[in-house]
Amino acid sequence: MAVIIDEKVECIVQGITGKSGSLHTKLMLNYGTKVVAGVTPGKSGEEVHGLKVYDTVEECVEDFPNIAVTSIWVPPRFAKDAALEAIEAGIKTVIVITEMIPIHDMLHVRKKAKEKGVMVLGGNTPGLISPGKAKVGMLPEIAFKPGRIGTIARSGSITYYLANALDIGGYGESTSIGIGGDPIIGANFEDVLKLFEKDDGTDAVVLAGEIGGVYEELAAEYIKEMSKPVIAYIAGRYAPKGKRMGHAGAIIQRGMGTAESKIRALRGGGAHIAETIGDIPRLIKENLN
Amino acid sequence: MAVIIDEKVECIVQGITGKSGSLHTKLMLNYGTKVVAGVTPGKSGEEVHGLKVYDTVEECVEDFPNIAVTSIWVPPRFAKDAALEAIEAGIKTVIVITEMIPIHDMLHVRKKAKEKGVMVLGGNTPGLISPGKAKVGMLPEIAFKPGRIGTIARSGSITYYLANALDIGGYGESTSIGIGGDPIIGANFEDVLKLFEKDDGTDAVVLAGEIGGVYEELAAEYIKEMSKPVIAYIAGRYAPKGKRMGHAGAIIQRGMGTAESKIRALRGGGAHIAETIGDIPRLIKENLN
Amino acid sequence: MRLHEFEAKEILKKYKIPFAEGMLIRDAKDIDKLTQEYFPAILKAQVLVGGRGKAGGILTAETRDDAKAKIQKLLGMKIKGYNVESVLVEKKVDVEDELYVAVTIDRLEHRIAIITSEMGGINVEQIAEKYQEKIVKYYVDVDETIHPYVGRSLAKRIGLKGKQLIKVGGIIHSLFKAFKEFDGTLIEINPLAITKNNEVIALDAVFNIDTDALYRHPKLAEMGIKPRHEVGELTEREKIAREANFPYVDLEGDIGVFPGGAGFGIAAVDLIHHFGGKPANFMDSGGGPTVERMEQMIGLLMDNPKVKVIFGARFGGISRCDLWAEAIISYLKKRHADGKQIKPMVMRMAGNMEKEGRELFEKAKKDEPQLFKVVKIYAYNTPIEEVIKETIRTAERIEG
Amino acid sequence: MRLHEFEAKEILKKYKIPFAEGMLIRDAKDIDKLTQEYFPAILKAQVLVGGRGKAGGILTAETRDDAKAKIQKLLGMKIKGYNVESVLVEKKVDVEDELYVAVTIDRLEHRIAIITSEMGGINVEQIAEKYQEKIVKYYVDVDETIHPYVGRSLAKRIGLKGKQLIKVGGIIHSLFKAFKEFDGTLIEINPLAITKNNEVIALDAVFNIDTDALYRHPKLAEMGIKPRHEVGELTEREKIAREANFPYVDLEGDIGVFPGGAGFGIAAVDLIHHFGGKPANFMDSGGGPTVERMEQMIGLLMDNPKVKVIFGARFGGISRCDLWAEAIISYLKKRHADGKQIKPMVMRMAGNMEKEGRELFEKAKKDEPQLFKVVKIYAYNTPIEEVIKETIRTAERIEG
Repeated sequence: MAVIIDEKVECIVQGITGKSGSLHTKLMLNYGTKVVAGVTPGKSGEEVHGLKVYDTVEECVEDFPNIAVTSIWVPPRFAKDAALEAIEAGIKTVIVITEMIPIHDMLHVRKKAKEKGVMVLGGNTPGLISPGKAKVGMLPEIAFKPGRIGTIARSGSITYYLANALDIGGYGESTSIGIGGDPIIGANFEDVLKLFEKDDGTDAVVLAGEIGGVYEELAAEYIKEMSKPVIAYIAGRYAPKGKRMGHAGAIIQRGMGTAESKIRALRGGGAHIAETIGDIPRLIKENLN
Repeated sequence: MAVIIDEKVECIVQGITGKSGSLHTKLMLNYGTKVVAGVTPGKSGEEVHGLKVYDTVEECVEDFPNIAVTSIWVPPRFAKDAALEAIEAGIKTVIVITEMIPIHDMLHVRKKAKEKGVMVLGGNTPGLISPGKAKVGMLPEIAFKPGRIGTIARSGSITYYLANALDIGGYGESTSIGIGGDPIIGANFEDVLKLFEKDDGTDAVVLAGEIGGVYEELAAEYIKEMSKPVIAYIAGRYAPKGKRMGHAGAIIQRGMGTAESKIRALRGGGAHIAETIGDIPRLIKENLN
Repeated sequence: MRLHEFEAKEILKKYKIPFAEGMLIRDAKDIDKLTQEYFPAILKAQVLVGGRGKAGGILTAETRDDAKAKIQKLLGMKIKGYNVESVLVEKKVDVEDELYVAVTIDRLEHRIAIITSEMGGINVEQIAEKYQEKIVKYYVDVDETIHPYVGRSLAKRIGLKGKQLIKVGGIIHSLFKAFKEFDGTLIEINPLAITKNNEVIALDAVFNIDTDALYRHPKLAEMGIKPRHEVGELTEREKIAREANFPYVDLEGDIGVFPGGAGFGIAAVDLIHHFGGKPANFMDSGGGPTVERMEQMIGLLMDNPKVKVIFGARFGGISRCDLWAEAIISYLKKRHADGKQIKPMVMRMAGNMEKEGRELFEKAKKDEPQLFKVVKIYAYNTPIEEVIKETIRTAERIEG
Repeated sequence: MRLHEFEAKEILKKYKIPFAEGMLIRDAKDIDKLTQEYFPAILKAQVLVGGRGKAGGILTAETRDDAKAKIQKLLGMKIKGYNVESVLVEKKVDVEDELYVAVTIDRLEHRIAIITSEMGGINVEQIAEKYQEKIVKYYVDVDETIHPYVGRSLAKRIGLKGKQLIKVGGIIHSLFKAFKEFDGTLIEINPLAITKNNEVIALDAVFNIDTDALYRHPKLAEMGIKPRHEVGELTEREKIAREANFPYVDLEGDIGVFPGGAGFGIAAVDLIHHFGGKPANFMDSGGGPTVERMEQMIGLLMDNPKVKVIFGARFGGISRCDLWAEAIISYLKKRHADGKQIKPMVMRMAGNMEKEGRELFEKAKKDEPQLFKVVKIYAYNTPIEEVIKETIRTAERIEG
């Protein structure tokens, strides 16, 4: 089993005619992902790796009513429009690969997604992979092996090193999910933890956070309710301090956002804290029945 | 009985320190309306006809939690804000006396009112009166006599002449309501017809429309369902034709908006059509059991 | 209020709507500024009314000399009562296909409606009636916005693909933005042409703006766009009323109508017809008019040679009887002082501040009875129908 | 990114936020332009960081001569690492009361938050912690707007009445508008002063704007506001990186860190510490960097005299291994050609386009073995921890 994506789930690529969109469509197809079409407004009539290119997501969905996942590879200034278009067209999972999307845009996408019950991963996510089945995004396949550990990370590169460490430790993944490294993202840790908690192909979950923001702190409450063990790693213990967002930031965040605050909250929620990524397999072994 | 307003309903006046607001507050108080306070932002501390002036509607509602009706007497550019403030503060009937409010503003107010279940009368309404009990707005009292006819009109002056004609014919009103003469108004005929249909102090309803817009045509469907007789008068049979709103107007309105279209629709809905305002009492007599 | 085509285009250019290259000519002398590269060209009379094409207001010129003669002819024309005061000269475009795009307010839905059709052109209304499926409507709440994908989706639904879909989608998105930002009541691009070279060009542009919202669009005033527009079709009296900012329409009859609000103004016209009279005008004082404005209103009727008698009515609501009385008295005094004839007035006054108004009249009558020789002011107890009938009888007694 | 106080005020003046009369002085010579009527005045060092008051960056001058000396002193100062390059001179205001108003994004709520307090000033954070009831928050969705009454309601909730309520309400409404229109991440007016004459004046103004949204605010570029701001605190290398548009922070150690994305960049710094090493920097290539940018990144480390060894890692995702290899090879060739020393590099490469990258390295090693004498490139089968440990050992072997 796996969450969100497997070899039967139909996907499209928005921005398929771009350099990255085109390259990774090929890599996704090679991996086994069921990419059925692509979208680039103004480029209908073209073909990319044998896939038909549409002007609008709407037309795509008319021709392939089972599309469940889209990934977005367009430049930052078009990302909001692309995501809203996909949500409006009824696609239920939207993977926003694009990074450096304006914050106000992403807040808008997030609101619309919540209203329509759509899961948005990203912006600035590497995507997700269910090893041996399918991947959406640009994750390097080499590290990911089929297995029974779910992983969730904010950073793309950390997602890869997590898988790498699990591989060394003899584990593999049910699904590895990047929720995105931008300041404002769609789904947060909790949304994805819920999927793994329900998935009978997942025995334990690894959560990798980093300094800044409050998503890790927010996840802690839900971890308390989970039946499966959660191993958490926080990057940035030695990071230079970022600048404060005036008094307003302090008034709103109330001390959250540091590595210490995140580790304290996650530990309080019952997560097992890994000092390094390499330490994760040991903690899995100790905490899996 | 009466609808919306009687001698026990608590009201406020927004724009109470203005010339019209102040004058008509006095007339309302004299008539018996339970005006409990007034609002003019920036003028707290003042008093008008013995009433306390507040900066915000919110404070008013804190001090007088039973306020059910407000009337708005502010200049057009402040009307949207005043109406939204009243709606947000939880007042359930908002009488917008102000005329010439920008159309986009009024659409906005109307949407918010629908969302919050608030009845908005106007813009450009003379208000409403339950003769012998209370009035909100600037209707001249002389014509209005207690009775069992409900009246609804778009135009203020027609409201007065309706009452005048009913008086001559030996009738009086349960309540006379102006829904407003501006192109976009809050409640339409149907919303008010429903109140009269339910009101056991009302035996028949007089509806006075005029050329332009589609509110009369929209009312026809509901009139079919009503148990009480409806007498309808449409002003503008001899009016010079207004200018067309491009092709778009024609495409959207599909022939509605003329005196003929309105009379045809209302007659089709079962309303009795009066040729002149003076003819209305005869039609009431013929159609009241 | 409607903008001229050239004004609409000036605004919409800032929203990147593609138009043909053009030049506005107000004076026949300016024709010499046209270079040969403008031709063949379309010459379009600038008037604030639709259907000018069918009325001969749109001509084609193959050469500059041809254009000269035709522009001169257009500048002397009247179209549906409008003087042609300027002509827009635009390079001719080879049209392959005509689309239709409009943004307006749907008063049934109380929402902004974007209307598009693959079959634009002058017959779009007939098409809309015959082939409803050719009209694509999209509704937006006034406090919401649309994103570019909505434009593309609408472009797709009227059969466009590829580059044209992108361009028309962008145009729809931009028009919506302009509509919101300028308090539009109508923007209509008809036709939105697809040229033989696959370019997209907006050939005509109608832009109507909510007059009541003009105060928040100083840019329009900077462009010289004031609520002065429909002057072209107005009679002298209508122009005076517009200057003074109250609605006034000349009609064919001999009874001057000086009512209160717009509603009863319309009803009064109906009633005069109903009882066999002929109203000379429609007029609306607006809510709470000043004494000065009401004096202007009466003056307009008194000075109209067609008017034999003036019917007046004030049912005081927000407009107070006392101020109404003050205006009439003041006007009559001035007219008398000017040595002008006072025409008969048959009036009725009731409502708010009626007592105060009546006192003013009584005092004035006592002081200057000569002003009131042919002026009657009834009260609440005389039905308005009786007042109108008496007005009509008075008119009939006066020789034309 | 943060705007200077004087820039924030320049923008916010267009939104009718009331500020004290002021003048910006960049050069000590300009002091003579100050007329006597400016005094007594407040002299404020313009630096892109909070807390300048406590750091001595805000002075009061009673006279022009007094001001001269003090401005000269300020222009030579450094505040928290920032050079003071200009001083804002503002007429002194007699403050009766200090309020606080801010608009920001609440990342817990994912909404815009308007924060107000009746107790503004430098201790507002402590007050917020101690007296939570003194902080009034109001949330708005990013696709919604607020109407003026919301400003008045918030003004009321922080205890204002009458004229002050109107003024502060208007300020709140305007700040929200500015925040939305300029893609703000923070606007903070602290204090918003009530003067002894009952005037309302915004004494300070902080305005942070989303750098990723700068492209849609050409007005800022016109004002000279580019993503060039925090230069004051940057080291030479940090300045170079900012020019080249990638994140870079100098640290205290001797191991140059050339990672992939920001996430592993942070983790790599942690790991080096964890295994007893000392990183010389933090760096982030961003997604899909160009070959040119990666060459600049390596160069920055090679040229840093503190750096003994470079740790490199590429786990190819959107950033491709082949381009990474190309960048390293190209850089090494150039450095060698320039006769500069190649410092040891311990690197690992895995992921997308790894095969292609490895082929590039093998060919280069065969063609120019001298470039790779102290350069090691491990593959997927060597754990990253081992690579880091070897890096640390390499550093230890090199004499400081």
